[in-house]
Amino acid sequence: MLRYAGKRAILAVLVALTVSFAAFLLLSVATDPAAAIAGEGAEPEVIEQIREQLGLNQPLLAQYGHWLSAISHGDLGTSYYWRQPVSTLILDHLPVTLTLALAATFVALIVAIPLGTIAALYPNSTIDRFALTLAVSAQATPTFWLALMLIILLGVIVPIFPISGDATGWNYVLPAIVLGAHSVPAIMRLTRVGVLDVMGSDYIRTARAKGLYGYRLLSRQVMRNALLPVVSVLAVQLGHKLGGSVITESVFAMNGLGRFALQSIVGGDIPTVQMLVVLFALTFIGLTLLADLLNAWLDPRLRLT
Amino acid sequence: MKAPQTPLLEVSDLSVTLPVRESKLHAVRGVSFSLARGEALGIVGESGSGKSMTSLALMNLLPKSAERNASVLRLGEHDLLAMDQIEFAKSVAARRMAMIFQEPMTSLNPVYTIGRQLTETMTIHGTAGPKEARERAIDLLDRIGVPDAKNRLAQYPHELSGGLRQRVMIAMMLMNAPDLLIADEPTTALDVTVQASILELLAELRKELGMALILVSHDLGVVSQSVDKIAVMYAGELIETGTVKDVLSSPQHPYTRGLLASIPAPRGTGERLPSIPGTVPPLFALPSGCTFADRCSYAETKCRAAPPPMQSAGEGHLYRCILPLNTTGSSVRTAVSAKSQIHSHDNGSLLSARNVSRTFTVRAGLLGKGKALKAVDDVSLDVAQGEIVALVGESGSGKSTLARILLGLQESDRGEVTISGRPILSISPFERAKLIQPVFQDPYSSLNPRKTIGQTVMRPLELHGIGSAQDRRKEAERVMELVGLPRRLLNNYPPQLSGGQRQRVAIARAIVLQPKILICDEPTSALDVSVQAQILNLLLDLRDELGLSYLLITHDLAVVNCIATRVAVMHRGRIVESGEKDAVLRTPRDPYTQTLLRSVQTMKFSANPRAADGAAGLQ
Amino acid sequence: MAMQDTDLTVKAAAAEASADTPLDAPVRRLDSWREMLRHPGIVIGLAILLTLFALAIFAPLIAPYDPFDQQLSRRLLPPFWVEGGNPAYLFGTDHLGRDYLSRLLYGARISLLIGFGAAGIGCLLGVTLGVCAGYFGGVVDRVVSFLLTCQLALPGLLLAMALVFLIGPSVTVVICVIGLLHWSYYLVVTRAATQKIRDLEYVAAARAIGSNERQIMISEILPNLLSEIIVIFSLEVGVAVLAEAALSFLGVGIQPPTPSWGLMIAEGKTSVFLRPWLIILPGIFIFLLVLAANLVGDGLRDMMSKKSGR
Amino acid sequence: MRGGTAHNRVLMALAAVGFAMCGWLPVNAGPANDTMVVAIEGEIPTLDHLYTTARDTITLAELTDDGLFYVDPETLAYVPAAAESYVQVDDTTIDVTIRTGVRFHDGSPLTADDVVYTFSWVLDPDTKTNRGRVIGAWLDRVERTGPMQVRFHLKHPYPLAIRDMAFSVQLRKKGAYHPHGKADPNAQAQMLNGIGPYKVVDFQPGKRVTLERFDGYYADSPKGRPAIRHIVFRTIPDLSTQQAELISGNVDWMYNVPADIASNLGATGYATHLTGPTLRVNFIPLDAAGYTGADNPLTKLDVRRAMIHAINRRDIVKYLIQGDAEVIDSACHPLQFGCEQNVRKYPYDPAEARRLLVGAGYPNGFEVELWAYRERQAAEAVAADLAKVGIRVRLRFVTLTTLNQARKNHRVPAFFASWESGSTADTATIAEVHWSLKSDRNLSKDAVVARQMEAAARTIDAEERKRLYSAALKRIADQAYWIPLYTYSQNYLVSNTLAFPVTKDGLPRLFRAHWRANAVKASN
Repeated sequence: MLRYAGKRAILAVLVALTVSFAAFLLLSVATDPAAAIAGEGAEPEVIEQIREQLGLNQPLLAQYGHWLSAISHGDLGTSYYWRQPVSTLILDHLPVTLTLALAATFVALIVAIPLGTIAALYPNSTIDRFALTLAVSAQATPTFWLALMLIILLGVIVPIFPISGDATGWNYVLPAIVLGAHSVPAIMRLTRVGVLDVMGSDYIRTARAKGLYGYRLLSRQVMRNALLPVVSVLAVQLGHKLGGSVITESVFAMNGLGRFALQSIVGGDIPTVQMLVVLFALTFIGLTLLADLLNAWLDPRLRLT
Repeated sequence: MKAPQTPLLEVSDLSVTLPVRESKLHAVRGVSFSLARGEALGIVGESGSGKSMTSLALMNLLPKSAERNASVLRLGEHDLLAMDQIEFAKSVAARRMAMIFQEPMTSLNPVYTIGRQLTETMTIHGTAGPKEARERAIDLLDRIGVPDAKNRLAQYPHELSGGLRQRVMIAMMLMNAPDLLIADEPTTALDVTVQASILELLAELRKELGMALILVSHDLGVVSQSVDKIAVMYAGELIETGTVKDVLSSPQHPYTRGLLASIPAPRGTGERLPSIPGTVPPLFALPSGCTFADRCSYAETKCRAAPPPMQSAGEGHLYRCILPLNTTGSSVRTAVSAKSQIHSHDNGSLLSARNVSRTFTVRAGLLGKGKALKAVDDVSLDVAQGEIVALVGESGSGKSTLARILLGLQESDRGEVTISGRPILSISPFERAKLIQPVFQDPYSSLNPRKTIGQTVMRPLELHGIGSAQDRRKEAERVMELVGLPRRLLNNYPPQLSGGQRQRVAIARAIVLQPKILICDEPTSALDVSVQAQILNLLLDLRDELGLSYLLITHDLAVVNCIATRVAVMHRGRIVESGEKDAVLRTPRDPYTQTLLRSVQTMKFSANPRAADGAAGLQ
Repeated sequence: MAMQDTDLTVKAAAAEASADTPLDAPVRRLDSWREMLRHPGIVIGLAILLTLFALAIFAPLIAPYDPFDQQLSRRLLPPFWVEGGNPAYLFGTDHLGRDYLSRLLYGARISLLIGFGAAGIGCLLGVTLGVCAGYFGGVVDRVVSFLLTCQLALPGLLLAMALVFLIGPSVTVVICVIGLLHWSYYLVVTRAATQKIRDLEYVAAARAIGSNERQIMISEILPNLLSEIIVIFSLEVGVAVLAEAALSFLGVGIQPPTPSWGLMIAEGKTSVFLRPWLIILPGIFIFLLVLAANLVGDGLRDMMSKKSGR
Repeated sequence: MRGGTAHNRVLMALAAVGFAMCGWLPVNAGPANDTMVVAIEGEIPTLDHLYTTARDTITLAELTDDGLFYVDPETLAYVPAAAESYVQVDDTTIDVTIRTGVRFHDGSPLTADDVVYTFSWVLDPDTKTNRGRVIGAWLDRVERTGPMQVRFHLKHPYPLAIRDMAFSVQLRKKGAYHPHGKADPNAQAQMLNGIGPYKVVDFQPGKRVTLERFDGYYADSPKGRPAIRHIVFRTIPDLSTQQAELISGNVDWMYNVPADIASNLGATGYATHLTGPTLRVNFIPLDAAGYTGADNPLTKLDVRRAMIHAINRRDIVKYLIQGDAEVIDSACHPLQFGCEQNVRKYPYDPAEARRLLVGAGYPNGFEVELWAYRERQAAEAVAADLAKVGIRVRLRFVTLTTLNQARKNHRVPAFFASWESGSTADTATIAEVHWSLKSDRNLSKDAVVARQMEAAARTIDAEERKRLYSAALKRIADQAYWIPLYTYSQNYLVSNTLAFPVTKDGLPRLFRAHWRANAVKASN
């Protein structure tokens, strides 16, 4: 188990390095941070001077080296758009995104898993059809459109929930529904297929031959197996939510990392964007790592490798 | 009938229908039998005969959509028909009647410990507390021959070998000491040597616990060893039933006779096996007459008019045929005899392997450490012109790796393979293809499902640029005829063909380039007995007509005994014994060969081979 | 299991993909049109898709106006069913007085182009990598799996936004960026399927008759991946359409005056309370297109898994 | 040390998650708790007005900061604010007496030292303030002449010195940018110590600024004492969400609302629609100098003229901008001093435009990028009009920051510009920043215009200035360096409980807002 975790961790580091390099390369080529830092109306000499100060006239690989070593010392740099240390900014925006992501995942789970399970237990029934229709519809609805519709319906016409901001728990209800709806299809299908597969498996036949049935069969023999793949996907989904709730956060005016990233992009604050890309990638890697260990804990077969 | 007591299990007029898309599959029809306490019944049949459905129907394990009907279905005092699922699960399942399955690898839940799965059988029924259940589990595992039983409880299924898993499975089902154990192909997935020990164990347990047993199998050998009564099923019907002795030594139904005759038995080299033409029909429509009529050479018009009734051929020996008792025995045609002589192997070795070794490095993950695995270890082997050399071994013995090396598809680490004296690796792929070709085991995966039969057979010619499109088509048709396939299948896709037909296509593809030698890797092990005989006969025919030589890789000693000329036994990557067939099979010297031979489930009450040869529909 | 040996996220992706595609049925076929036409989902999906295609192709003939023709004096007319609507402009006009119906019709061109274009690029990339990784295994597989892990770890939408923004938005850039960021499912599925097919006996048979690696990949393996690829393709069309809409909505995708549905929603959203149809109409079009693509994909998958006996 | 603070931040972040989940209740908008919520579209990255020109920050700075002088929104006259009085000693010397009793939000009194410190900081090119270059152009140095007296030494005569002091330089406490003895331009970005009528009590960058009425605000300020206790600036990037919040009572005030939405929503009765004039003009500078390519089409006079002819500005104003907006022909607001109206005019004439294009060698038109950061609809309408004569416009909507950056790198051939002139009715306030040869907003590189504009800004004689501006503006129009578009009217939507006096110069003075009498009563 320990070796397993160690191997995964080394791999995660490799991935992190590659991803950070990709982010650095992709976003460095197209921009000139020096001009941005110099501010409006700066003379070319000043820009050149800043460029020198920042080491921007060095070869790209050397720049990457400096960048990396700064990060490893905990120095994420200072945003010239926000005029604050990037680390502070990230920590400021993190709680909203984290809360939103967790809430959305929670919403997705409480809808998707029961629905997927029931759909699998009664294939081709009305509830199965309903679940599949829901999945297909949720998949086809643009996030921002759903957000606007929910604002109109539950924010204005029937004003139950607050529409924008992130001040209270209630503010998270609509965004969590919107963001959660995005994951419902995948998790539900996975649960459905998982339960369907497990129900048709030889060991469930064995369990039924032993006299297990109904809820006890489900809880004692089915769910753990059926939900194994869901764990991995949940990690992926949560990772994407942490990095991808740009639209939801924008429409609901929530001050999370997603909108922060969007603002930084359109603000041309590429160093901050680079840092965010790396951060999201690291979060993602960490989550999948976690999911892997969780999976290994749940599924003894994996512990051998 | 003088049943001493009321039977333990009584089944009358059992039928199972399964909806398949718009139509209905009549999987089991009108099956009746009974079983006394402590009695063992073997249900035998080929794939599609309905034998598994019958056992699942008894255990209430049919798919949800399936429909079960019967006039009587009774286990002891329980009327199974009157019980709903929950009641059955509470009071019958695993308490009175238990079942073990074919796949020990997948029949245990992989994420829970053995201990949990064993004790659960008792705790869910409340027949014992967790502690007692645990003790009982240890006792049972001990009894069943699982070493170190106590510590096994904390292990997970994947940590056990297949044989051990099957034992755990048996233990799990015996926790509540049921009256009846149904074993559905309990040994099919296991190696021969393990198979024997499991069957032995079942027999012992049955006697010890006074438990009745239903053993479902396609293998008459397996069944004949361990049961009192046999029921032969064909196309969803029970066509013959009786004591083992009655059914095996004087089979009455033409199908039973054919089945018995198709079992590969030792015979003169080159002699053809008797076989039943065709395959088991899927029954979407209820048959108007006898379901076997299409494959039966004794069929008459009235056979197709109405379902034949059960006839009695003695006490408790029933068969479903209109032919009078023992009529099929006398009017027998013998099998076609060998057409040609066996070529002597003086012409030197055609395919020759010298000291071939191959080691694999098994690596776990991107950063895992490598582990060496010797798949083939210093193997030398020769196949001479016209020979049929059998390479025998259990799974994991390295025989398939050796096959790939001999085909030139994989390089060996050491040693050399030569064809007609030339090193195989010096021969270009195109040239090599014209010398040596493979025939594989699985008729389902050996054909590209995206290509028509014609495309598959013509592909080698096309690739080699032989002839025009028209020429190639003609050649394909010729070869199809040679392997006994109708020309109309040329435009069909593999899924539309039966297993036997597919294997014929695979052979056609292999011989279309006119190679000198075929390497047949378990060519019949996925086929039913009756079809197996057809394919073995085809191989013999082709050898005679085309002068082919074969290297026959198999685990089935019966097949070896039937058609091989020489035998090599492989064990853990090495050839432990080789020589003339008779020498090896009759006087084995290597201990492994001896174990192997002992494990073979030979037919008890073997019928007179000549009489059996005269069975219906033999070619 | 080869899967667990290779990579952490590959597994997750595979699991997710397997919910969408029948990984375990690499050899099933989808050649029965008759059967397809009996599946309600496929029929509805295909009908919508074909209709949208027809609308896109014949937009110049169907559209009542030039979608770029600006009539400021007639701006923001409501659709005909709303009071004050002008029957000459069925769906009303937008903020610049352009005919909304015409823009929606031309928008179909953009969405279809981007959907199919991006899904095609992703397909090319993912299938090539997937087949190579699955077929050759070993180092190639490890490298490709590593690439996949990296790709999955990168925040897609964010990167797309940044790239489109930096390169400068245009239809081509949007297609390429979305395509380049959506190849993982193809890869995961084709890799797994290829790994299975690679070991099947007909591949060995093909090698035995003298086929080389390229011939085996193209003639033996690829045809058998076709069903899966079509399924993923149709699902990815939906994903790409949504991605474009999202980018355009955020203002870093298609730029005006090009009629893109996502952009139309973005433009209409300022007056969502006064003129809800401005966002509801393009929303419905996006919904229909993605729904159709998903229905077809789901339906095909459904048929395949039924055939594989699930 | 570093590790410690990082650790604390993580803890705080976690605590914030907890808070957010538990539902820690915020202040609501409205008279009930005396809090006015202002919705803004853009984010406020910094509180320090010296470092930004973003409009939302200017609106905010009116509340948090005072300069030495103030513009009376009714009369548009300059009146002393933190200054008590001033004396123009000669053309290049101004003496200012500082008002006593002015306090910073931290309680300390404003003295001459603070004023000198502030102006020195602004004048120092190393501090990179946004205002530094403009101020540095005319101001040489500031001298302390007494505890409450300072003397401004000008480089040359400058007519707008008082105006610049009113708008551009918010007073900072001495040492405000040297928190640890070291110069730090970011020192006031997060927590501002100003002298304005409101103090910042909470700032979440990009999200919200919470202001509280400053009780120590000097009583004789021309701004008067504010009526509302709390003002919250909330960034709501989505205009539709802003409207939703306004309708549901969580927002009291929003501006920059497109005219049709403002009037339509006002008509529903959910909110009050207010409109007022501004000094804002919109225009499109064209790359006549060839920055983006020596022989790009925009360097040709006929092309530029064709572009103005091609745009139906009258319709854009009438249908799109609405309100009090008017088409302009000269490169300034008609109300501004020196804004010559008798310049060459380019009426809407697509045929003429096409003819000119053919003459310039572009019978099939050409492709050009038009950058914009606001006024999407108008920019699109312009693009559509240009497309009709064959000029294929690629619109690039970006943020102001990005536009500034791109322009600095000479990647912008034309941009949709909008200038509000700091609410100053003098052509100088639009001329300097757009026509100086040093400004990257100047895409014409015209030395003659630059010289005339500069001379006008250094002259106090009104007639002479008029003459110089007239000449320059005529040349600009003749050369078609800009596409002059229209003046602009500001549309506000405010909650029905709020009274907000609309200003003449278009710069919102939020401290003048108060609750409607009946609203307060109703809520009590």
